[in-house]
Amino acid sequence: MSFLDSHLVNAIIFLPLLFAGIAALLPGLEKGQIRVTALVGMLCTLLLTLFLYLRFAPGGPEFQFEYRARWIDSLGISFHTGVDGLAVSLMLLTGFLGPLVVLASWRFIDQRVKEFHLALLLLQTAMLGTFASLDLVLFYIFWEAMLIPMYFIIGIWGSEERQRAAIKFILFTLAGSLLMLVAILTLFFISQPAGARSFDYAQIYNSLIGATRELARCTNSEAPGACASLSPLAINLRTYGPLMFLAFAIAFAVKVPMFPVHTWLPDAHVQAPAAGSIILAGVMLKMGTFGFWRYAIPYFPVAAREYRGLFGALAIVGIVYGALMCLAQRDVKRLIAYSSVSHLGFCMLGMFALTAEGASGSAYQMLNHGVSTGALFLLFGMLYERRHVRLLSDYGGIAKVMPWFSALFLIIAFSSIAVPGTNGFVGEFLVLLGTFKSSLPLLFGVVAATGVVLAAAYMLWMVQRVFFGPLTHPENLKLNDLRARELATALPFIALALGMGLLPQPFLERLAPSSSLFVARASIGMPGSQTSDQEIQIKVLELPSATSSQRAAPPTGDREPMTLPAGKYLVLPNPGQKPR
Amino acid sequence: MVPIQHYLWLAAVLFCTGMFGVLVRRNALVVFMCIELMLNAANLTFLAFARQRADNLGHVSAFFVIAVAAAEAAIGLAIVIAVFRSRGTLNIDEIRTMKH
Amino acid sequence: MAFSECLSQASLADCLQRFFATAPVDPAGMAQSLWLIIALPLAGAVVNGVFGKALGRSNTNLIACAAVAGSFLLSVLAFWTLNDPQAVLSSAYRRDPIPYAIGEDFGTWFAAGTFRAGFGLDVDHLSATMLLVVTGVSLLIHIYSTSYMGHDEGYWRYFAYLNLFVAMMLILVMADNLVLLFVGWEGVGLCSYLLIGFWYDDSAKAWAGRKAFVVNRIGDFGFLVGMMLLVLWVGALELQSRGTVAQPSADPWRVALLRSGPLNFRGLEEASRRIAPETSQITGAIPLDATIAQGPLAGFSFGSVLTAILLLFLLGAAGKSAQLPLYVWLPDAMAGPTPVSALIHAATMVTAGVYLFSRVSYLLVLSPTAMAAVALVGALTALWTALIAFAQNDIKKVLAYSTISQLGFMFMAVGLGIFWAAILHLVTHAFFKACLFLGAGSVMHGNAEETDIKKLGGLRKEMPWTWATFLIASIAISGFLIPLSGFFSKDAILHGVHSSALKGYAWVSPTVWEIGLVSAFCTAFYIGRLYLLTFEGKRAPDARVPHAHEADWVMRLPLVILAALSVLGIFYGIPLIHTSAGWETVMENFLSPVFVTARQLTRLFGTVKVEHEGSLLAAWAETWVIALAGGGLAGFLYLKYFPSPHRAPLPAERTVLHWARHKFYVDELYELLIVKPVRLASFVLYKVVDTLLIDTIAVRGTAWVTARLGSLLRYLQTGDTQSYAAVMVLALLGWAAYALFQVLR
Amino acid sequence: MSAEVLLFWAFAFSTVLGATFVVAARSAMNCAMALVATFFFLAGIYVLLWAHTIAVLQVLVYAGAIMVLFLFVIMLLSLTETGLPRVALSFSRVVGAAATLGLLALLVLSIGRTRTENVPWSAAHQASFGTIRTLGQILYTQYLLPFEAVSLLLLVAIVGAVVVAKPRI
Repeated sequence: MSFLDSHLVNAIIFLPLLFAGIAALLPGLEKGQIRVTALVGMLCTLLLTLFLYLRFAPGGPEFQFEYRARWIDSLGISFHTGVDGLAVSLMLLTGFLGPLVVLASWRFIDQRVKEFHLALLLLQTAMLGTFASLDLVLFYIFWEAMLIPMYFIIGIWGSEERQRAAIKFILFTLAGSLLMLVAILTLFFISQPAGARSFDYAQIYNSLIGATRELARCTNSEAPGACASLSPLAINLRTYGPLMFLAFAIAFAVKVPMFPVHTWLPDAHVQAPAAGSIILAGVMLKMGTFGFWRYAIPYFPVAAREYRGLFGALAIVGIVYGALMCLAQRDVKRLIAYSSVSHLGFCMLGMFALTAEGASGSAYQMLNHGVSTGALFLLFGMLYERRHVRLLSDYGGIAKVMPWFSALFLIIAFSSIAVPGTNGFVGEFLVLLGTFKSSLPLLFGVVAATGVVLAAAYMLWMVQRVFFGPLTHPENLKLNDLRARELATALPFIALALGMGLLPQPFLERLAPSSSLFVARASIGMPGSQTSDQEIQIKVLELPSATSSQRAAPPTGDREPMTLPAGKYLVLPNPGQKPR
Repeated sequence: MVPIQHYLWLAAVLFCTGMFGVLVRRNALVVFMCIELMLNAANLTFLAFARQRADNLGHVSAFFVIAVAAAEAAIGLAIVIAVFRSRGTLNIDEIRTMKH
Repeated sequence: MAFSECLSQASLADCLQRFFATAPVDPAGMAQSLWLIIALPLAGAVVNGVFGKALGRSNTNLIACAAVAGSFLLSVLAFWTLNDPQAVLSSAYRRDPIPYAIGEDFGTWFAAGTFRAGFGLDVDHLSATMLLVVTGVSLLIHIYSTSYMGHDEGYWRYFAYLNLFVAMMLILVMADNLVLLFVGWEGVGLCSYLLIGFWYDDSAKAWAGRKAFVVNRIGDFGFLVGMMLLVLWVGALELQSRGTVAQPSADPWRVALLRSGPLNFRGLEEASRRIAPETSQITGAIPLDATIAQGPLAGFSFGSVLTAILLLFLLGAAGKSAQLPLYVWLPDAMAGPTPVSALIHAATMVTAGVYLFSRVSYLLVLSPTAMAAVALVGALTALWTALIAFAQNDIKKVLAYSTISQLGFMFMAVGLGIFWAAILHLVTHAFFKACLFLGAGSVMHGNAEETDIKKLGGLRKEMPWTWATFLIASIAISGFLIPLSGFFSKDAILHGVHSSALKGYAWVSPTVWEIGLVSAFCTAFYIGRLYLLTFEGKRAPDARVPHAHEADWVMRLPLVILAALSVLGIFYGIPLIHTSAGWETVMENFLSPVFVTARQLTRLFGTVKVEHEGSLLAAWAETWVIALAGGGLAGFLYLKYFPSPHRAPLPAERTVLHWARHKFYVDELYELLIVKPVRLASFVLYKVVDTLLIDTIAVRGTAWVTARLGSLLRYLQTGDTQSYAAVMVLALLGWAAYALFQVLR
Repeated sequence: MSAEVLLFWAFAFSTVLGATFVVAARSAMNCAMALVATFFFLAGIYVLLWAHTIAVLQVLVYAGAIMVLFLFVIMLLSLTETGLPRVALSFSRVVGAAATLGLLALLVLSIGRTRTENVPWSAAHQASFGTIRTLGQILYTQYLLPFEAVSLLLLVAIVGAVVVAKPRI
């Protein structure tokens, strides 16, 4: 593997950090310089991510562009990065939003410009790192690092209620992620024998496969002796697997956000500046779905299937409930925020359908939502910049004075309604198809499909109230249409919304291998699936120049399935069954 | 030949006296002085053992203790002055800034 | 062989025959350039939408019309090419090539798992007919619009939308799979939304647009779910029939299912061939009532699932084609510019539902239940809206309800498997209804946008051209006085309905037939009323302008052409061609290759039994009498209407009129039953669940408890240094004691 | 009863006495004075322990520098006779005092219980023990880093003191 391949991902991750350093050295009064620096940094990152995306070989190994360095050997932590199809797509999305976010806040942010752009760049690094990290500790670090800049972006540059919103945001997310930390540690201790423990994503997964199969066999068969002879690891999984799954799931569900834990989102969105909303909707919410996809479900397939009905139902409730919420809103940003709840319901539903179509659709829907909702927030941000009011009743007849703006907004609105030909349709269609094909009850699909109607209802209602009708407010009479800079910010979104709707194949090709593997891993041990360990094992780089021969990474390439290092497994107290 | 216990006893007494002072006196300055007493008790122990084992390291430690004590005194007294400026008193009962 | 030298050898008829049966261009080349038909209007839309304002009015008009004209010419070429015997489509789904069809697969659109959806265009006689109608009528209406919208400053938006609509409609017509068809299906809905709300600064008009889109979406929901179920159905069929054939891998249908997706029309047609009644001995065929063994549909029978799918499609079609119960959007859609009403809400878009069912005719004929449902919906709609049309005074509203009612006729035909008649009526209706709408437009144009027919009247002399064309079109639709195209197409439907019986639903066809006759009567009546009040009699006293002015020739030309077409349409409706099966109308003969599978299946399952009792002439006479009666009644009531109604209506009549005028309060009913509850539910949920339960009780509650606990702990924090020190000492003491204890032990 | 023992008892007694004064005296000035005395006596004890260098340092640094600093402060703040009431009883103080006494008892007890014979005095005194030379050697070779660290600490302390004490620089 060439130097470029092995270092490309790290370069992408840390480039924004580098530019943050440069920006930090600039004098705070030189707002222009700072903005340009941030813009250049984001653009370079975008170029690199684009390069990475194009260089990513859909047919190749699951994880590509890996880089692995020894970090904290004593704890089995290594600096391990790499991307699969989903990660690379989401990184592209992140990189794509970066420069647009800077442009979007060009005029709007005028105090503490330096701090703002530092926060943006740090946030970019953290988000890219979260997608790229293949070590649980590394992932957790980036995951938490994400919160801090966002907290400041909401809390400092937000609107009137910003403090409350920021605190609500960070408390919700932290509450979840602490549970996740506990689960990670438990996993670390039980999944591998003493002395051979590692936080490496792949190693933990591979060491769980066998036990998962045992457990699946035990849960699938009603025979009394099925669960007689379980390995200690399997017994642990049986007792604590559901708990750990829930811990992960709650952490991610808060981020998604799924139905009962979604209330931080509207507040955060309403208060955050346009840039914050764009990143929040565009990337941060995907962290949740990405987490489910990457960690929660593959690590605990049995538990996940156990709670499948629940999460599927929550997803559907999210779809319908979110849409209904939108109909009840008077505040445009709140409305868009709730529409996110509805859209991400589709992502979750597709994921828990556990079918190739559903998974691909879900992954594609992640990208779509990033583009469409990001664009909605961006465009409304432009309006907010002019009027500084958010209520529907403050607008009306805008189309008269801002025709271009209205045209763009309308296009994006329709892409978020998922009109065929726009990106939204492909995602929702695949999700629905996957749901119908899955073993979930048909009713799930039908109810989810009603979201299509409701989406049209609330979106067009908003469009109607904001853009059409007579110009009722005299303030709106003198609004000027988009400037060149704003047009340049908005057009990429339009292009992507239409491009991803008409030619989705390049994107889907890169997602397909990941989604099929995801399904294979999620349905491991299910009666239908005949996947061998060899197929679903995660093959990654060895730890370079391993001094301690125990902690050898699983074999790369097509060697025989790795044999887990023999050793003493930690056996947690198991009420009920005794380990043999 | 004085047995080492005597030295240790002395140290213990000094230490406890100092501690007593720290705990009961209300004048910040006096509290400081009592802390010095405690430090000296520690020194004494070091030296006693150094003498017993004929090992110079005890002295070295004592040396460091003195140095640190000097620094501590300097800072502490500066704080005392600052506090007195702002509060006009050294009565610990009235200086409760740790409570928020 | 050139036409002239042919004449020297054969008779004129043969030469014409041969001339029209030889493709002017290479069929393969035509197939590969089908995309141009769509691309032209699309390009026009983009250019006009982006640069229209800069280009100026005349350039915009030119571009818009040129784009549509181009695709019209291409459509003519495609149509012509189809007649060539060597225009065959070799579909991936079947071994033998399909005659009289050309098509091209332009690659995969999106694919995931085992699902594929492709960019494939497929033109057979059905699509070709639609192509001509769509592009032709659009061209005329574009030309008309250049004058009609001559003073609107939003002209560039208008033409951009109109071009976009044409493109979408063409996608709908030419798509070779359901997903791509759905693109056009929703695309036209989108365009109609944009065009209905074209004058968006009038909120009522914009709301009408939204209503149209949302109601359509309700239909599309059915369509979408239907598609999903259809995918499952095909999958189950493939799986189940796998065991019965020799080697599945050699079966082109199975291979193509994976390569080109399950929703391709040819694939569905092939699938329908795999269904056979258990009596037949076809190898690899599955009986209709076989239960599905595995998959999500396990437990249901193929037949029942198919019926469910078709009923869902019916919901979709009802949304798009404004049938019961989703017709309510169309009358409001009249808020748009009149040419738009003519094009979208009369001639093309609203017929999409009819087209859809004709497209999947082979599936429809497998389920008598679905057919009965379609027929009944059509019949009820036809009558219902015809009754409403009685009492409407807005000229466009009357035409709108008449459109819905005519669509009802088409659904009747579809429901009883007389697809060709449905298409025939679709075509003729496109001509005369477009003519009527454009006429109405010119009337409004000449009378200062006056739409109330009670305030018009006596226009006959003032607008002779409009009057003539309007009269012809009215006769065509109602069959009053002399039979014209509409008469024959409608009669083809009624006759077919009368002479065929649905398997298991024998009562349907007589019912539908009677309702049809009544609706025909109503049609003649309200059209007569409309015509008389508008053009005959004297000018209404409270007219806006003393003297109406005739439209300029740009607007007259399309009127004339459409009127001519609605006369010439006759030749499609009369049985001229003699085949083995007896006399066939041109349309039936022309469309027969499209519905060949449907016919076979009908025969195989005996879904529809056709017994020819009663001659065609008798039926004609019957219908004509009814038409005359309706028209006569209208004449009796309204011929002397102006200057003032010479008599007060009877009480019974008044109540009927009152209800009809208020459209039987259907809108209010929906408002009460659907819209209000949803709004209320959303509001209550927001206030109760979101704000109260989750945010206040759960979240704030937790915060509150935490705060209380914290303030309890604060009491330990005295902030007194010495007490902290005391604690330290205690700890020290403890440790020392422990250490000592350890030492002593 | 050798001179050493005699001296030890003398020094020890006066040290404790001084310490008691420090804790008990009303005015800060008296406390400081008593502390100086205590340091001197302690220095004597150090000498008995053959820690000449440390004894000298004790006198120079403690009794000299530090205490002078204290006196300066006392005078600067003119706390001379503004004696606060010595002790105000409070729960924490009582507890603290009790704990201290307990600790004292414990220490005395435990020290008494440690048996002498297995901790004998080291062999005869070698000339180099506790001299500046030896200390210097150790400090500048083996403990150079801590030494430097301490010097740094002192520097920081000086700067810090200036910053804290001065109202504005």
